[in-house]
Amino acid sequence: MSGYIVRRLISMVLMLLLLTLVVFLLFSVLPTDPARLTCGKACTPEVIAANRHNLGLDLPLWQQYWDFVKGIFVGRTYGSGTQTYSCDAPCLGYSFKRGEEVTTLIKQGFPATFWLATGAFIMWIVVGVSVGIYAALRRGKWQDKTVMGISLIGYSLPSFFIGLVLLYFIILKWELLPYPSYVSPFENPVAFFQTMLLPWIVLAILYAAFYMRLTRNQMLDTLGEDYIRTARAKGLSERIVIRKHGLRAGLTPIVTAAGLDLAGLLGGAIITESIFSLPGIGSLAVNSVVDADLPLIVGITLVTATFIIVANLIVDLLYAVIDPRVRLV
Amino acid sequence: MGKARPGVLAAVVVAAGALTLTACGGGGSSSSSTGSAGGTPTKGGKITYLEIGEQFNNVDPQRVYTGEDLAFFSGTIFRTLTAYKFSKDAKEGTSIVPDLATDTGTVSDGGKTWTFTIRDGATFETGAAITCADVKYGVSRTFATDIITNGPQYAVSMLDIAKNADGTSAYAGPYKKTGQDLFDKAVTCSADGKTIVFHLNKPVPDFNYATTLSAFAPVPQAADTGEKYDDKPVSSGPYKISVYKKGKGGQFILVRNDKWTQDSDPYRHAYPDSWEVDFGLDPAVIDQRLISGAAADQTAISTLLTPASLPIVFNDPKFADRRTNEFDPYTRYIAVNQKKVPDLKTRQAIAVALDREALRTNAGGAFAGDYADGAIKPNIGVDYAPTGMWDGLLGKTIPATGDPDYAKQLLAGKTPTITFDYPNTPTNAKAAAIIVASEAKAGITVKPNPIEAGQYYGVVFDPAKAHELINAGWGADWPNASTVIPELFTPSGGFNLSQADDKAFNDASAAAKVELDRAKQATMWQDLNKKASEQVFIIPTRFGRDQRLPGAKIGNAYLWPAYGSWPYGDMYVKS
Amino acid sequence: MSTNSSTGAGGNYLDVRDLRVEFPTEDGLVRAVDGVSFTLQRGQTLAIVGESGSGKSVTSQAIMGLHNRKSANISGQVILEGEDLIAMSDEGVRKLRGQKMAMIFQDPLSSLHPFYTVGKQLVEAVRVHQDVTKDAARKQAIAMLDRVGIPNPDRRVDDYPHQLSGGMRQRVMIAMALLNSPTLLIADEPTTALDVTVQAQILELLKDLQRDFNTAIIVITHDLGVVADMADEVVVMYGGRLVEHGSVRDIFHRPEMPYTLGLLASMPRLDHGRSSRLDPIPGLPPSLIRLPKGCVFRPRCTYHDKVPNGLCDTERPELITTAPNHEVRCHMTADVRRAIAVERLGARIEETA
Amino acid sequence: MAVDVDTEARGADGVVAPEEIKGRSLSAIAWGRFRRDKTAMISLGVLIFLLLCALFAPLITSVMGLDPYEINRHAIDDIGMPLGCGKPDSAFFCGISWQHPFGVEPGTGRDLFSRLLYGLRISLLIAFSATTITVILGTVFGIVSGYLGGRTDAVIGRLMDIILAFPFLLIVLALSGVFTQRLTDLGVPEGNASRITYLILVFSIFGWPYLARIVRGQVLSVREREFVEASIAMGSGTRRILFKEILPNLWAPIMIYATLTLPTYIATEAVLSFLGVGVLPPTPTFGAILADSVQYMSIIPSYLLIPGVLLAIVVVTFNLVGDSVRDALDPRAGRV
Repeated sequence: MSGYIVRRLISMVLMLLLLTLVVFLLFSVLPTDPARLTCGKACTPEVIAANRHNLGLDLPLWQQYWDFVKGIFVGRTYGSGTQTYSCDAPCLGYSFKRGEEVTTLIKQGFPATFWLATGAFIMWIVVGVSVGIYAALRRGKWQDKTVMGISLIGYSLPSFFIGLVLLYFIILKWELLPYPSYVSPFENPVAFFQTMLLPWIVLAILYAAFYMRLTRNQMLDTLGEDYIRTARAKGLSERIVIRKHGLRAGLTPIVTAAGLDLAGLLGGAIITESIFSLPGIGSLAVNSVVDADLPLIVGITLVTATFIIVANLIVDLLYAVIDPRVRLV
Repeated sequence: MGKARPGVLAAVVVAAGALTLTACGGGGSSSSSTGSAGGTPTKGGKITYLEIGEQFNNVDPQRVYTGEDLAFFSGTIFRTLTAYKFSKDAKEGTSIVPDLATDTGTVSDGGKTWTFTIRDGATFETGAAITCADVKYGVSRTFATDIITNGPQYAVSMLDIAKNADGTSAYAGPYKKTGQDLFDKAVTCSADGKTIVFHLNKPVPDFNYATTLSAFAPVPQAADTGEKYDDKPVSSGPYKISVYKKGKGGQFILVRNDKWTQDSDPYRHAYPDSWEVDFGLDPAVIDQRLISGAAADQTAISTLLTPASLPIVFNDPKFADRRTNEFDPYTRYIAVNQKKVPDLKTRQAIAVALDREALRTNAGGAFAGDYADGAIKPNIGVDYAPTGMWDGLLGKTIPATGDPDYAKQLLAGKTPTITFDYPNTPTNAKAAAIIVASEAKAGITVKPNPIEAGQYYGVVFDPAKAHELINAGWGADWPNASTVIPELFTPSGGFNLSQADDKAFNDASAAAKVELDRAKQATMWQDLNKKASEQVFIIPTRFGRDQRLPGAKIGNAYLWPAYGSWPYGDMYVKS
Repeated sequence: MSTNSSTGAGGNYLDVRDLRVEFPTEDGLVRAVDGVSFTLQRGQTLAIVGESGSGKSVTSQAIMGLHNRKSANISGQVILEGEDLIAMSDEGVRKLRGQKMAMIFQDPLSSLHPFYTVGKQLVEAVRVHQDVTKDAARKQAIAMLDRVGIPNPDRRVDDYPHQLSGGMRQRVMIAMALLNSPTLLIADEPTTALDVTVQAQILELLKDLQRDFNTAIIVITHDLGVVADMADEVVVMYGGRLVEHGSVRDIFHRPEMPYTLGLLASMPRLDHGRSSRLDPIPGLPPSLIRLPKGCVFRPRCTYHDKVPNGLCDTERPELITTAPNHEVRCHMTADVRRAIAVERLGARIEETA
Repeated sequence: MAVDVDTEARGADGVVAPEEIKGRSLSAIAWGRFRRDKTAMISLGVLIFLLLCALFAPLITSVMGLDPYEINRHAIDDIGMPLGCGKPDSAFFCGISWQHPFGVEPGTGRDLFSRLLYGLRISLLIAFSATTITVILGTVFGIVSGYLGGRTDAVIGRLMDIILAFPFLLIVLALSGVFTQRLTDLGVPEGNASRITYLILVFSIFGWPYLARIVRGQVLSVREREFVEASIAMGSGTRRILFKEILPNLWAPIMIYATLTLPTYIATEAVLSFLGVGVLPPTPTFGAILADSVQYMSIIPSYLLIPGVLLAIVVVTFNLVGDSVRDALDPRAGRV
């Protein structure tokens, strides 16, 4: 087990390195010269050259990559002479556009994204799974058909459209909620919930719809298993059969999906965050693209990818805990 | 603040400027802004600014260069040697008064030497007295062009310091310190540190207008953190920064600077106790808040209304005493890349075919502005004269909807294919569609090339990447076309998107710049403006207008001609 | 047959009367079991044989009450010690399940829950019906594992099913079934998933247990070897119907229904016939949705011409008692049937007679 | 729950094994089930209708005398508002007339009905092509990694992990500029051609791993089946095994995946063009129209709602059909 984890961690690090390389190469060919972007109207070749040097863009690509990776582990310093900005490990780069370290920017963005993701996560797991089970138990009946219909529509609606419609009716037209402006739940819980409610709903709709079907189908598969019949043959009551024998086996696959989806969202929900102007990683990502803020884009990409990869590991470990047949070797 | 609103793309980078409304203050504009005046100003309260952008482009005094920001910071935290008078009257509002200096400066040596005396009792938020050295150091920072980016370059171009071969200054700024001695000769301080003298490389009759820019604001050398100074500059005004949190949901909060004294600063009124800027709000939401005017939003302000809100605000009498509808500082135009379209007739054909009427309608019709006939905007004053661009200058009178047949005639069978660069916003996409459609009528194929707003100028200023047509806008830095013609149409200019480089034109422009006879200078600018239109360096589309809706409880909420902005130093919260 | 067995109506321990099970599916009504009747005494073994789709398993699960009554129409009577299970409430049947009547399924791997240890599953089975502590239940479980011949059960008890061999798993299934010493045990293809030697052990085990607990066993199988080895009585099913019923001797030595003949003919000599399958009957089992109009076996029956005026095509044959406790469903006359039997299986009949 | 039918269906006694089904091809059975499913048939009808609309968009619009590109100055007032919109007393569905059933675009007066119709074309074009490529990639990689196993499998596995770890939207947004340019350099005609190609490519590149995983799993299970082992024993070539033995068993899951992927691609395309990535003006797309509508949300709600609802209808329809196909091919996964 521990040996397995070690091996997985190693391969994880390797994968992340590979990932950084891919990301790096991909973005080393952006249309705009980052150095040019750092200086505004009156821009002389000299200025560009200077900035290029400060950004380390005058170095060969492999050198840049090396510096970048080194920055992650031991930190690095930009610029030269009297004007140097040191960026401590883990350094994902320095955004000259915003005059901040990428890590700082991402840290600033994380809380909003975190609350958005976890809140929505709880919502959709509760709703999706319970309704899914309900549908499975009512299989083929009108309740089941209704649930499936709703869920289908649910995941068919483009989230940005749901978001805009809710924004228009709930906030602009009927003024049921105040205009979204993010506050930390510790500062002002009420305002926090008022702001987060719609974003949570928008995200939850999409995922809950999906989880309803997932849960339902998993449950149906499980309830069709021979060992369920055995459990009945033992004389167990239907409730115990479903609770003890059905759910555990049926919901195991949900763990995987849930883990990865949550991880994905922790990397920022671009649409939802932009629509409800949440100061999260998602909207940070969009702006980084709009500004061609290269270091920031690369940084966010890496962080997001890391979340996913780590989640993969965690899910696998969890799986081993839940399902004795899975052996980690 | 300087951030782009849908449709008002140019505001992303273009400099703000002083304007006079005398020339054409039509459109019921002046009447519309009378309401907010009157009543006696009272101290206290907080004014909230609702902002789309997620941070200021810059806060560093030497780097601020967008109209609204210049007005805001100059009115609150940066004192400058001279400043524009607070008044909504076009003439007064663009006249200069002493601020940090005791007078508006004395000129000698035929306009090449300017002297200012610094006021007693002026201090930084630290309590330290502001001396010549601080002003001098501030100015010197402009030369560190690798760190102090985005700011105006007037100090670099005007001060009497040798240039390198590549045209850059021999002085590399206070960080590298190369050529420091040259700078110390160009800007000198008296022993008592009260008097500062600027030695210029050629006569600049209106140098004391340039000194209104916060680029000439004092910076205590000890506190200079270079790049980082942009986050928390030291205040010399009645307020100081207490919070600056960037990003969506971020805030910028100014509180009173207790070291500041009214008698050391007769210029600023500093009525409200604090200012709050809320970043990263959706334009539609901002307008909605100002329109529905909830209690909290009655002391709120913002800048331009979105096209969608205009009908609501201007069709409803209840806003009559609040709404403003004035000329903004900018001329909207499409720069025509001279390098890519060398043939004059082709350039003229493009201009002739363009449906300016549809473009204007798309931008909001009369609200978007009046049809433009050149780079120089009428409200600049003496320097403007009609160029007649659409009234025969191009060979015949061109209707606002364009004249495809005449364009064909000019093309004489040519069917050019050109590309139009524009910042990628939905409204611009529609403008692009209009350009494509109208040029097509003349057999000209236009390919739209949307560019992410944030990268726009980074791309179009790169000669390798700029295409034939480039969407842009520009406003004068002060009421003299010396901040328009040379900037836009000569290689030495900072905003020469047209890639214009016409020997005769360059020389004429250089001459006009140093002409001391203002009347004579004016006619020279008028001729050059006409020439630029005739040569189709640009296709002027609109003299932009600007509609705003301040909160009901904001006093002195008039559009300040100086920057085409709110008069931040003059505004107050009605009790 | 034991005397102490409390017997229900008609003196039978188990009395299945005119059992019918139907599944409404989107393809139509599936008549899985159509009017099956038989009886069984304690200590006796009844074998139900037939091809896939003949309704064997459905019958057994109907007896256990494992069908969901919402999705299956069940009619007739299953009288266990005088109580009609069909009429009884779900709850009532549940209480009997695993206690008075237990079932062993084929493919023990999929029939045991992969997430729980053998012990946990056995303990659960004990505590459904007995009010005992976990430890007590665990002791019982271990004892039972030992009883069904699992080496060092006290360690095995904590294994997961996937850690056991096929034979072991089947023993665990049996142990689970016997925990509450049921008096009716239904074994559905108990040995098909196992290899020959293990099959033998399992069958022996079942027989021992039957002796000790005096259990009534219903064994469902394709495998005539198993039948010969265990059964006292045999029910032959085809197309959801009972087509022949009699003692083992009757079925093996005096078969009368052509289908039974087919089964036997397809079976090699008993002594080495244990794992033989019954395929070479020409044709396929009928669709339970659209049964042939006449005799269900008609399409595959080579002797229907022996019946006058095509009765086989028009009329369903009734179940007729041809000898004491020997019933057959066929239109042919008794002597014709016997003649055919001799003709088909002459050799074997002589040999074993 | 109707569990018993299932267990039976899979159990030794295949109760639900009507002999007339034996011999009939899976597709025939599936089609049989599909036909019996009312929702399936209705949604299929709607889908075909939509396809025809898209296909004959030019014809339809010209018959109605509409042109998606024409600037209709007459349809908007002098500040660019659709006639009747923007007044304090404006109706919810202002700007809608017999001539312009869905209203017109503020600022230009271009007809929305025809623009949406043309937008539908683009969406479907992209979605269909992307799905096709995705399926090809996914199948090939899935088979290869499932069949060859070993190192190949591992390598492909890692590749998939990396692709799936990327933040799709961010990458697509960030790279659109460069890669569209690259495509043009590679000879794809610049402008929409290359931009559409870009979208199709990114969709496929980020989409195939999901299918590949499914296919791989199938291949692994199929491999175990006797007949493959048999044919290996018979020494038949890998090629034959792949195409004769394995592929036939794969088309059902592939079909299911394809039908369920198509709608997600339609939706994603809309999201991307909403964020400004996608075809150039004046070519219309759902996303671009919705993006423009946002700023008018408060005064021309219909401008937001009509395109949005239409988009939703399209996606729902395709999902419904996809669902029914899944149910038909694999009844145990879906409804009874």
